[in-house]
Amino acid sequence: MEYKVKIDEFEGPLDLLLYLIKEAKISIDNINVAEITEQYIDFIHNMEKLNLEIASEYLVMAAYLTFIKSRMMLPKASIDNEEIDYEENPEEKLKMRLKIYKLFKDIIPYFKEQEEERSNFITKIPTDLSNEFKLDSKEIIIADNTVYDLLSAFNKVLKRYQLHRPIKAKIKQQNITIDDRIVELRLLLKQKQSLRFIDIITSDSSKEFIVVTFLAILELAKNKLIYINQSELYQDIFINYIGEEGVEVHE
Amino acid sequence: MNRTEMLAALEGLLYITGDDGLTPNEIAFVFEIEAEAVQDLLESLTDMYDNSLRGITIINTAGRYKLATKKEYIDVYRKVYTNLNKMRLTNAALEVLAIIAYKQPITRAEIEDIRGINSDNILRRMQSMALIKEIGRLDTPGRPILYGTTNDFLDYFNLSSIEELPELLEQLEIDEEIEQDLYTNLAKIKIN
Amino acid sequence: MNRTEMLAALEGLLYITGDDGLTPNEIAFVFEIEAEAVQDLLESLTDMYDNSLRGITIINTAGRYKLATKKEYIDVYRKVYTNLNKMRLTNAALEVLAIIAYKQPITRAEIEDIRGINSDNILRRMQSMALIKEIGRLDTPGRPILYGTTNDFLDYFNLSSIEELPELLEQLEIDEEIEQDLYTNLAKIKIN
Repeated sequence: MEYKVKIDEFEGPLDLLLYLIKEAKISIDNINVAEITEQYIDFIHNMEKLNLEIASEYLVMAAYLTFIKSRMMLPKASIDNEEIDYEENPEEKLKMRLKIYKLFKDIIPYFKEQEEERSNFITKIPTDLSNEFKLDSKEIIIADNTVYDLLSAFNKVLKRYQLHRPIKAKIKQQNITIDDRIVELRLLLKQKQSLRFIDIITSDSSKEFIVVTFLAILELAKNKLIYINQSELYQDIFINYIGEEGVEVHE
Repeated sequence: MNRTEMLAALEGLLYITGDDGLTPNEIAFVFEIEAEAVQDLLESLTDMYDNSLRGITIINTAGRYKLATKKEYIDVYRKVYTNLNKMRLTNAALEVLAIIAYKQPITRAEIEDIRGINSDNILRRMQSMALIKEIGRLDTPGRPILYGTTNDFLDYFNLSSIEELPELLEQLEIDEEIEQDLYTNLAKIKIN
Repeated sequence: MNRTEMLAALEGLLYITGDDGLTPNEIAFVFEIEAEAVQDLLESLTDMYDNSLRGITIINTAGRYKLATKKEYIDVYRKVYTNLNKMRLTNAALEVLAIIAYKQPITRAEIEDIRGINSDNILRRMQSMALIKEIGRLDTPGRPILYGTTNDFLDYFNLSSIEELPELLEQLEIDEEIEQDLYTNLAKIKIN
């Protein structure tokens, strides 16, 4: 069986199940769980072969489907067909979940249309009248603004900013520059000669700090001031000091 | 102020308030008129804009009336503002928003039960876009956050109010019995 | 595009550009027409607005054509402006507060750069309402004032600390970007 679709095209295991059901041209009520389980697990296996990352939810569903399938193979207790107990019957429960999920899935095109429609109407920013009319009152009678009004105002202003200007390079605040970090690391390496990679970042290091550290190490390696080694996969990475810039390594 | 003057003044007001717009109550307050007269003014103004020489129209999103350009000439405006309204939400985001819109107030766990997949990042993103907000907390252990939609949500989807959403179950051709089952079981259904 | 369509599109365009307006050159560029045709369009549009039912008109200031409200109804606009400002924070005020809340400490120049409009009056008003305050000065020529939010601001928005503000989309994106960087750099390190 050839898989043209990738797992990241699905919004989750239920979406994948709906896809398989649609492919099989059957309704949710008539699905054969044993059959669909095989197809589902097949699909997952193939994705694994392609080295695609699979969210744990997909594997949980695979286990759940297998559970239903195995349960169905057991001799059936007398089930009262008139009253399906969803809590007790996992197969019915799964069908119900699929139906509920499909309800929302089927309404998506409506939201897409509405989104498209609205994007065709453009409104202008309110005219600033603060120069025309003086305001004497400092009070606000009905204070019903929330933080979401602030967030909304901020988003609007940002959208306008992007609309009126060419995309500006994002200015990220860095508490430490790469050059600073290079100097720090060189000093440290000079003293210790060799460092474990995990020792130069701490658990409370900020993401920026970690990135800067990475870049500093890359820069040091590029300039042949250090060499990096690791004896085995998942073992500690060592950063080893070679020597000063411009100084040849002597035998 | 006679009706003609009110119409002209209303157009000026809508121009000034731009995307803020005005609620019918605010219009009633300004002109000291009844709600019916407000609707009459708005209709007359809309009729005036319904003319091929006019490039603006009136829309109602999130309960506020606002002037907006007619959609026919969007390409002209795109020429001036190159990145005008290009952004579109992903399917995953739309799924989460649809679930919240119909089932609000709703917790993250309930959303994830329906979708069958972790939705944390999308929720954070939708909250940052001010399309959803925290509207309270459930009185159960852990006091989980309850989410609901915002006015920006209504505006984004060109809705005057949440009641304008189509009936969810009408989309599916299913009989009433199943409908009943779906509703009663919506709460119960959880993956083990 | 025929003349009727151009008139309608021009009205829409003037509406969107609001106080910025358009130069005849810009109009010529958008519609790919000659200067004479631009003048003709503007005259026709001005004639259309010369009607007692209309509340807006076209003005020409410093070579830019822009829509403006007719003077006759200034009392109506004042009534709305002053009363709405008494009843709630307007979008303009919320914008200034939001920029300060998220970007503090920040100078007036930076606020105006983000908003693209002079924000002097609003800043003064927010300061007199004690929602913002001066929290220092920047060590650059002119030593511009740095603004920040106050405890009254927190009270007003029902926050116990400024950290409680909802996350910004740009913050989410920067976080993701850094994570991406982290992964790419990790991969590089492995190769070395």
